[in-house]
Amino acid sequence: MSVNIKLEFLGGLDVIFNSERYHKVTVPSTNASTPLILRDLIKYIVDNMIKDPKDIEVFIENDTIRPGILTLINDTDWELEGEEEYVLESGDVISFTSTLHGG
Amino acid sequence: MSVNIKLEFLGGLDVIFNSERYHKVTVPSTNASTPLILRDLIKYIVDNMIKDPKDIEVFIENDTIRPGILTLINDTDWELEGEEEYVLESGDVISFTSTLHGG
Amino acid sequence: TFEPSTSLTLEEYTRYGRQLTVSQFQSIPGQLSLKNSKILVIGAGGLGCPALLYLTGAGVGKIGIVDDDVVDISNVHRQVLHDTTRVGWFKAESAEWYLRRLNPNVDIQTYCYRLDPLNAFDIFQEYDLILDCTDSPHSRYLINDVACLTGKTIVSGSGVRTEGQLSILNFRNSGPCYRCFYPSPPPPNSVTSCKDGGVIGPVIGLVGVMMALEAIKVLTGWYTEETFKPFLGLYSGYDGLSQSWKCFKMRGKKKECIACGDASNEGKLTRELIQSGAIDYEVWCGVINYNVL
Amino acid sequence: TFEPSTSLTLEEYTRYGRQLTVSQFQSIPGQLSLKNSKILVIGAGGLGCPALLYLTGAGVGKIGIVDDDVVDISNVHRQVLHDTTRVGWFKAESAEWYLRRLNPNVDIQTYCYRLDPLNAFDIFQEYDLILDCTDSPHSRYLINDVACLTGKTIVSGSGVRTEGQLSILNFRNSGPCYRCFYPSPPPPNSVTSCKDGGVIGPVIGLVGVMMALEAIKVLTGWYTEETFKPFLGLYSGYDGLSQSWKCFKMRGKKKECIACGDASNEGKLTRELIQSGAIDYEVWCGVINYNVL
Ligand SMILES: [Zn+2]
Ligand SMILES: [Zn+2]
Repeated sequence: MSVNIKLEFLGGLDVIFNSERYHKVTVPSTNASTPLILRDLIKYIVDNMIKDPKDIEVFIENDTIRPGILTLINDTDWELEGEEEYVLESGDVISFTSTLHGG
Repeated sequence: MSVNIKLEFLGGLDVIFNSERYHKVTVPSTNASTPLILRDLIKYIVDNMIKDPKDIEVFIENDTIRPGILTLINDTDWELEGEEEYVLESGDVISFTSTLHGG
Repeated sequence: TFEPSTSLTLEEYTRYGRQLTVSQFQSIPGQLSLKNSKILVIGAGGLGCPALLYLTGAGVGKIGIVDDDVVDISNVHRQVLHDTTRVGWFKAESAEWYLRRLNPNVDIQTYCYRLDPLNAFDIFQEYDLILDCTDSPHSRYLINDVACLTGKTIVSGSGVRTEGQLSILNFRNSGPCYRCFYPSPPPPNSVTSCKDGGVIGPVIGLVGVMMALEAIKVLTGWYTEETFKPFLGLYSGYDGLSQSWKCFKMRGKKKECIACGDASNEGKLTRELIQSGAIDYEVWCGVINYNVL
Repeated sequence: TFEPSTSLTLEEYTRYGRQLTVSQFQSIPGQLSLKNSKILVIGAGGLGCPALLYLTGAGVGKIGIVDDDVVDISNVHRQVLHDTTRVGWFKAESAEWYLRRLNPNVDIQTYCYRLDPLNAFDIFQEYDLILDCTDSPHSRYLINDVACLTGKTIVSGSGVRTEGQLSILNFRNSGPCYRCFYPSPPPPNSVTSCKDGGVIGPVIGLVGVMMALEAIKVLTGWYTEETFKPFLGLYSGYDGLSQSWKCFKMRGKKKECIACGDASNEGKLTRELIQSGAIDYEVWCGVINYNVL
C-alpha cells in the first residue's frame, strides 16, 4: 500500500529540491506484502526528486544519508525510531536538515 | 459522542488553570443527536477546569470569551472557523491566548 | 530632507555585503529599499533596543525614535542599547548616542516626549513604517488608529515574563489592524506590564529582534499584497524541550472596523475625532467617550 | 580570584528586579547562581554579540571572551556590539569596551587569540559553561572535545543565510555531545560559512539571544538531569506565515562516542591525544589522523 508523506528539507538542503522546503509525496508500494520503510523513502527521493545527479552526493554517502544531515521522524531523531527500518505511516512528517556551522 | 481535545492556555492564561499551559480533555456528549460545538467546550472549561469562581471573569465576559483573549482552532483564528458554532472533532487543538502589552 | 538614492557607495557595498548576498533580502534593490526608507520606532525599551540595533545595522535610511522616558538602572538588564553610564538620559537620546556610532549612514531623529493624539499625526506622516515597541494597551490603540488614518503598516511586538507576541498590522492598508483583532479593549485590571509582571531580558529581546526582521521583510518587499497573510506569533521562552513559537493564521480586515474599515461605518474614526479628545486612550484604552462629543 | 557570593547588593536588587520577579528565573537563588557563574563565550561575532549583551545585562559573574579576529566594517550590520568607531579593534576588546559600560558588576576577561588544542584545556577549566558562537565545523569539534574532557556543558548555536540552529550539548556530562549527533564530520566542500553564504543580521541575532536564554536556564538550574531532554532547535527567518521554529527531540548520549562515551572505547579521546596533534581540527574537522600517533 502506498503512503502519503510530508517531507521537509531544512538548513539549506532545499537547494537541491527546487528551493522548496516542504513537499508532499505519495510513495508507491513496491511489494504488497512488505510495508514501506524509511529506506524506501530515501530511495524514492533519490530516484524521483533529485533532478541533478551531481546533487545526489549532497544527500547520500555510502548508501545512506550523508554525515552532517540529521533525519527526523515526526519531530524526533531517527535514531530513536529505528532509522532506515522505520515503518512509514501515511501522515508522517520526515525532516532532513543539514547542519549549519556559521556564526 | 464525546470528543478528545487538546487545550492550550497561552499568554499567561495558564495561571487560572493550575499554571499548566497544555491540557488534554474529553468533552462528554450532551445529546446524542447534536454534535459538540466550541460553545460546549467553553462551558465545559468553565464548569470543570476553573477551580476558583473568581477566575471565571478572567476568561468569560457576557457569556463569551473575554475581550483581549484570542481563540484559535488548529492554529487558525476562530473567526475563520465559525467561532462558537465550530463543530469539534477529536484531535482538535484549541488555543486561548491572552494579549500581552508589555514592551 | 531625504533624497531617494539609486545607488550604493563602496562603503555601503562593503558594510552590507553579507546581507546583500542572501537571496530573500532581494540583493541591491533590497538594500536600496532600506536606504530609502523611513521608520518610526515608538518605545526605546526592551523591544525597541534590539529592534533599533539590527535596523540601524542593516542600513535603514532614517529612523525616528519616540520615547519620553529616561534610562533607569532597572532597565539595563534587558534594554541593552542603554548602559549604566547613561542612566538618567532620555532613552531616545541614549539610543541615538550608540546608534550613530554603530552606523553613521543612518539619519536618527529623536522625539523625547510622549506620543499623543495631538502630535502623532504629524510625526507619522514623516515615516513609511511604524514599529510599536510600547508597553501599554492605550498606546497600542493610539498607534493603531493614527497608523490606519495615515496609511502606515505597523510591526507590532509585545512581551511580559517569559512570553511574547508578534504581528504585522494594517499591512499596506489592506491587512487587519489592532482593532480588527481586539475590537473591545481588555478590562483595565487584566493588564500586566513589565513593571508589574517582570520580564526575562532575552525573551523580550528575541521579540524585538523578530520585529527587526519583519520590518526588513516589509521594507524590502518580501511581503506583497498577494503573499502577505495576517498572522499572530506567540513565543514562549520556557516551553516544550526548550523554547516554543507558534504562528497562528488570523482573520482579515473587518469591514465594520472603526479604525481601518469602510469609511461609511458609524463611529468611524477620523483625525478630527481623535484630536478632539473624544477617545480616551489613557484610561479606557481607546474607547470612544461620546460624552465629550 | 572569584569568591562565591551569598547575597545581593541593593544596586543588584534594583538592577535585576524585573527578571528576579519572574518565577521561572528562580528568584534570588537564580540571581545568585548567575552572579557566582563563570561562562566562556567563544566567538564575539553574529552569535556572540547578542549573547554577550544579554548575559552581561543579566548579571553573570564572570564572562570570558575568546576571539582572535578584529572588527571589520562588513561585520557591523549583524555584530551590533561592535561599532564603526572600533573597526580594527580585537573583537574581544571591542566587546569588553561596551560590556563594561553596560554592567560594571561583571568581570570580563578577554582572550585575543585563537582557541587551539594546546590552550583550550587551561582556559576551559576556569569556566562553568561554554557558549559555542564560532563559525566553522573544526572549532565546533575542538570545543566539543575539550568540553567533554573538562566536564563542561555547551550551549551551541549556529546560523547562515536565513536559518539557525540551537542545542545544549554534553549537559552536565550526561547529555549527548556534538560527536554523538555528528560522529563523522561533513565533507569539506559541503560547509558554507557566513562569509560565503551571507547572513541576515536579525536571523543570526535571534539565535544568539536564544543562546543567552538557554545559558540562563542552565545556570539558574531550570534544567536538571531529570528534566533536561536533548533537543535540536531549527529556526527559519523566512518561512510559513512569517518565521518558524521547530524543536526536535534528539538521541541521548552514545556509549560508543569517542568524546563523551565510555572510557573503555577504542580511540577514546584524551587530553594527551588532542594536545599531541593527532586530531587534525583545522583540515579534517576533528578526524583522528592515526599516522601521527
Ligand atoms: Zn481594523
Ligand atoms: Zn558524545
